Amino acid sequence: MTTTTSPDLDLDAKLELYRMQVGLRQFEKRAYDLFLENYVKGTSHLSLGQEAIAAGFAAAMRPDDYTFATYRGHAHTLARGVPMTPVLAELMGRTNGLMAGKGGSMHLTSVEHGVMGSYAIIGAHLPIACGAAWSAQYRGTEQVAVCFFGDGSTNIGAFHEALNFAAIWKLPVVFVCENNLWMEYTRTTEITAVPNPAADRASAYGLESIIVDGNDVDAVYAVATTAIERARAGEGPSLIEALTYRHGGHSRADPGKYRPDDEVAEWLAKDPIPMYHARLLGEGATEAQLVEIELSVAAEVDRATEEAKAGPTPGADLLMKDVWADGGSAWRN
Amino acid sequence: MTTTTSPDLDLDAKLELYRMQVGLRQFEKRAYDLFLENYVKGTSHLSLGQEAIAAGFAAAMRPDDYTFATYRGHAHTLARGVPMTPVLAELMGRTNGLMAGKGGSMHLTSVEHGVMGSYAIIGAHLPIACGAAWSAQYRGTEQVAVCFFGDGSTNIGAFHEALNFAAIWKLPVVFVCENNLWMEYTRTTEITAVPNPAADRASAYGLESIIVDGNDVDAVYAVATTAIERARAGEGPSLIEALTYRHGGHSRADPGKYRPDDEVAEWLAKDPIPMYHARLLGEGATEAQLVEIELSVAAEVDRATEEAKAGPTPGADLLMKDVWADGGSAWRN
Amino acid sequence: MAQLTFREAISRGIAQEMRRDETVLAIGEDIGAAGGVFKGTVGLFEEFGPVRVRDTPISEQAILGAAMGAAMTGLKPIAEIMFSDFFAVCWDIVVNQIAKSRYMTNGQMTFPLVIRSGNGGGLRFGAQHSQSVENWAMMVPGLKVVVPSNALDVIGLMAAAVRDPDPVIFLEAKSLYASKMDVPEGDIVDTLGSAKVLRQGSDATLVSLGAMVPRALKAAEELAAAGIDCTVVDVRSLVPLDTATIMREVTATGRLFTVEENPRLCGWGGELSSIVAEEAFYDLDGPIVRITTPHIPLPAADALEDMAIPSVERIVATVATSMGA
Amino acid sequence: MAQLTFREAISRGIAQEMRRDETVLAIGEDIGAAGGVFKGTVGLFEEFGPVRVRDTPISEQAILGAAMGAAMTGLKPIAEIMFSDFFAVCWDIVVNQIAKSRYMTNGQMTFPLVIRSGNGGGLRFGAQHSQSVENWAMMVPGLKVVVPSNALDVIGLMAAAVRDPDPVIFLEAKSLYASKMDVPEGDIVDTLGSAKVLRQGSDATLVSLGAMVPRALKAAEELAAAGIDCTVVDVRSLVPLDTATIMREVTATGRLFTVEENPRLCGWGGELSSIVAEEAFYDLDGPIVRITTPHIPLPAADALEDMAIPSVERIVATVATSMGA
Ligand SMILES: Cc1ncc(C[n+]2csc(CCOP(=O)(O)OP(=O)(O)O)c2C)c(N)n1
Ligand SMILES: Cc1ncc(C[n+]2csc(CCOP(=O)(O)OP(=O)(O)O)c2C)c(N)n1
Ligand SMILES: [Mg+2]
Ligand SMILES: [Mg+2]
Repeated sequence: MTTTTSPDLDLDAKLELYRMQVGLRQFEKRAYDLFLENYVKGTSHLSLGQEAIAAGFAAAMRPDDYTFATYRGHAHTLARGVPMTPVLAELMGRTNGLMAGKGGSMHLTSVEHGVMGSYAIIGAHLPIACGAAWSAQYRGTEQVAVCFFGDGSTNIGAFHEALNFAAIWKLPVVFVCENNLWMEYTRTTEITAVPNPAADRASAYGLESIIVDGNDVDAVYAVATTAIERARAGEGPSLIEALTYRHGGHSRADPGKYRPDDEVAEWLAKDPIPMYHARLLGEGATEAQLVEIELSVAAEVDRATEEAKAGPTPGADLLMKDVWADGGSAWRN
Repeated sequence: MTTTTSPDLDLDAKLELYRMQVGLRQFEKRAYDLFLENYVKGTSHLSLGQEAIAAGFAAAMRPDDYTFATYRGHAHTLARGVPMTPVLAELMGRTNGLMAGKGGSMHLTSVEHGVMGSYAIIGAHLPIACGAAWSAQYRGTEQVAVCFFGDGSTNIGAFHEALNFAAIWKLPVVFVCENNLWMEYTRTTEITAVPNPAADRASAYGLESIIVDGNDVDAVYAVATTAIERARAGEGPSLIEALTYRHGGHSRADPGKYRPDDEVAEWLAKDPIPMYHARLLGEGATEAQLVEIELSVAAEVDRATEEAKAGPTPGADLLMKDVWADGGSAWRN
Repeated sequence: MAQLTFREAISRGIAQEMRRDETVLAIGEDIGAAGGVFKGTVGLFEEFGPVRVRDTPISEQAILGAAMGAAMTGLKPIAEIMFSDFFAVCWDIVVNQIAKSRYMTNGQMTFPLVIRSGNGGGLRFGAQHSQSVENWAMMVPGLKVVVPSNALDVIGLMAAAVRDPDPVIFLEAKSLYASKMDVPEGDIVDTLGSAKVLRQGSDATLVSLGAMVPRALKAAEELAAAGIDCTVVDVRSLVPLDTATIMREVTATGRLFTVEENPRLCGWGGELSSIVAEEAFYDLDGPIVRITTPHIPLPAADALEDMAIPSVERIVATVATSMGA
Repeated sequence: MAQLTFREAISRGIAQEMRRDETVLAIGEDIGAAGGVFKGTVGLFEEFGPVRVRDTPISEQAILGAAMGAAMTGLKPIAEIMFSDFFAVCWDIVVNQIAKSRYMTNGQMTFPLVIRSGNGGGLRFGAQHSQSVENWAMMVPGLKVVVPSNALDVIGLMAAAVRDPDPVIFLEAKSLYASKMDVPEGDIVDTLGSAKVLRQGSDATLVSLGAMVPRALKAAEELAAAGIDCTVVDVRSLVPLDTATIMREVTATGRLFTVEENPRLCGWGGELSSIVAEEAFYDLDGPIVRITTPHIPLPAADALEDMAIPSVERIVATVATSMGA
């Protein structure tokens, strides 16, 4: 594992990182409950257990940087500052949803917050992130694109094309592999030729091999800061493998029973949130401060739930809207 | 460069390797002339300068092994024993062509000789070669698939998918990158993140990095033998990068002017055929023997040219034939 | 007779063929111990083991390339592309390689393979997991295209597809996976290229496919109540296309309505319409009307998705209006 | 006025837009110093330099992904896919990402990009380098599709495509690259979605596209000599589709013939046929006839390829027979 220097964060900043992780955790739990209650109709892929990665990266990004996420993108969307209500409402298919219900859980997008889309076809968004980075490079804006994907996604062709492309054009893009050990129901090492699906491929693109404890938000923040600053300085892309685990199943009501009990137990013991809770207490935070955060987040989730539920169901006007930039969908005169 | 032990070939076998290379050379020159004379109508991509790779591999293969080639596939097809006449006739679009004119220069195929197709979309045949290797593995036949492709082709997604796939299933397939330094008109190192486009990627698939002098047929034969035997023994795939150079342009009448004169001169000096000619003289062959080979090949090329030219032009019966296994093309009743 | 779901029929159909023929193998993502994300391969791993039922990486080009290479060398692979939308990441292998190689090699190669895939909407999965791609496949010379509408047809057409020496794209309507019907015991083998007439009427002919078949049938019932008597045809196979049956039924009523899940432009219904407009023009009593998903990406929200895909109500309303009722 | 080839018109059209707008960039394989394999970008590298005219690796998904990501963040890329057959290796980026993302994001994103590609047969390149894929593109909601038939239209439609805020697939008929015509100096800007009537007749309407346009025109001349007076329409843009012009011309003659290079099934002509058969049924005087490449992969041999793609003779014969002449 790449050693990381303790990042330069004061307690307030760390409390923010805690708040963010707790927010993601509670949001995802609520999303799960709402799925069971049939409010969330389609599919959804939760980041329970993986919150430290989304939080650590988002904290290291500039407001105008770009996030590219997958179908497992609730956490990355929220971490960039998108409020909970439109995200929950999107999962429920309401007009107050982030995309008025037209995208759904797998396609969360908020251009205003730099969330340049969540992509549901494995691999596709890696080249697209290259494009945003190329644009930033051409426009000279020093924006950086951060692109998240899973361990299983390292075996698809687009991964390879994007990594090479980013390397040769020295694009300001940071590729982040969230290695949670599993693709859907298959263990990634069983179908991957190397033990570390991202890090062991870095040299194929002239890049450094970087592995980070994805359950340690401070470590993630440190590695993110380095890679993002490198990109911003015009030194090109990075590929980071963050080790983590999803607490639940792959999607929807999948109980994830294919995973050995001891593996699940081992990783539950490494839950990023209690871990950080303990660390913060050690670094001078009080239990009361942390409880206050948890409670205020809980209130936010409750409020968002009510607001989302109150959103109207979309009507026919939305159906034919915005295929084209003129706002319509006409393909003929 | 990987050191190769001098292969266990006697002079007769080496004379055969010489004959093969001279055959490929003279064939390609004739194909070029016939293109200029407008006998060859479509495009064609010659292997002039790259003959040692095709010859060395073919000599190391068992008759029932599989070859997968690219649009630059004349040499690989001929090297497996396909006669010159049907290949030339195919280039000319005649019914005595290898595929009766339906495939053309870029798709030479002779299942009878283990030439399982020439593929004209970059990357596609790497996964297909995996399939043939998987089939051999399942059927227990100890056949090996050898798959040739260019340096520029290492940046496409299918390359990555195939290499990983072959590695995890331990497939009997040998991937051979013919690194002739150029894609069409662009130098491959300019658009590739690593100096050796294949060898520097081997570790990403848990494979050994292997580079061979692709203009030295003995070296090629040695490395081919090792990799093929390894595959046959069930020890999985290999990825070999063979350094070489195309003497002419990319295709058709391309004069290849984008290449620096001194680079061309340097590589012409490393022409595999005069080099081998000199070596054989040193190893006891006589000039007369070598001249005899050259002349008999020339006669073969002349004969093939005449036979190919004599072939009839295909008619309407062929047009609608063999879309389906029933021999026809009906999509409705 | 046993009640079988559409999804159970998939694995029963595959198992039937794997028992019969050792060269039939199944590959795909999570199809092994997990039984497939749609549970379409449950039990196969247990019965046939990890060599014949094999999990793959997320490498769709490798999956289909492997199937192609295996087919040309004597095996009969059944490959799964989890959602038919993902054909887009391996389209080259399908359209440029598998579909063309027999023709290009002047018949030297044969590709007895099946590519199955979950197709279509109704599950609120959004634009990248809900497409009906039957027209993508139909458009490509060299591919056979089969789209069953019920469990019995799934088994029989799967058997026919596996036994067919040509590449078959086998599209499983995701919204039908849970549908059930009684299916007889024993081997079932159907024929490719045969449409089925599910209902005979005198006023108009509704031609439908896959998930649209039950809707067309339901619509026909409602239309009958309104005095419009419809024939309903289940196309079942787009290539080969049973134009004989379809033309017979269209000319019998003089009116053709297609009911298509694919988006509007260049759908199979457009093709059918053009065949009828060319060959049966003088037998038509009125316009040919296509009922399709509009030419838009599919929205995720349930309310929107339900408006997009042809519903029983829309079929009824369109037919009734067009028939002047 | 200067004589310009179709291929020269490509680079002139691109240069015109690059001069006007700094956010217009061009990328693709060998498009830089080499000027493109079809010489469609000659001079651009010299004029605009390596930052705005950039060579890429053989990574079509990266090329189009880059174009998409750049378009959503303020640039207007023109990406080249060398041969349109290669769309199959990057089809996901085209159909699932570029085409759908505006809709999925409820209009948050806009994709002002152009993907140009050499399309169609006639060069004896065989089945993997000769396809006409206009119907692949037309089929996908969210893509505009432009197919010019002459140098003047190339410039004007390229300008219109670059200025259009939506993704445009710009298909360049390879067999027309060498064709020449007089083109005026100065900026030329055309309109997407406008068909052109190239010849006015009274007996039948031939609707054609791209490389088929000159053939349809030639056929119309020959037919006129045989007493059949044809209107010839150049569709120019499949999406948006100028149905107003086409319907007007079809109803005027009462007969529609399509002349299509794409293989038979689910071509643009099938779509057009279905529109006419639905909306102008009572104005038709006879069957709608499609003249297409048969539903086969394209053969390489010149003799075979010439039989496959609609020729002037085939157009003349088909129209004459169908018109009872
Ligand atoms: C091209 C493609 N193939 C398959 C899928 C189906 N699929 C969705 S998520 C997933 C597993 C991805 O695993 P990983 O990359 O590890 O991400 P994780 O879900 O673990 O975050 C698969 C196979 C897809 N969406 N796209
Ligand atoms: C997917 C795809 N993209 C682009 C091309 C066009 N093309 C044909 S050959 C070639 C260059 C290939 O270079 P390399 O792999 O080095 O092989 P070489 O021609 O040097 O043998 C290119 C770009 C293609 N055939 N397929
Ligand atoms: Mg994972
Ligand atoms: Mg090369």
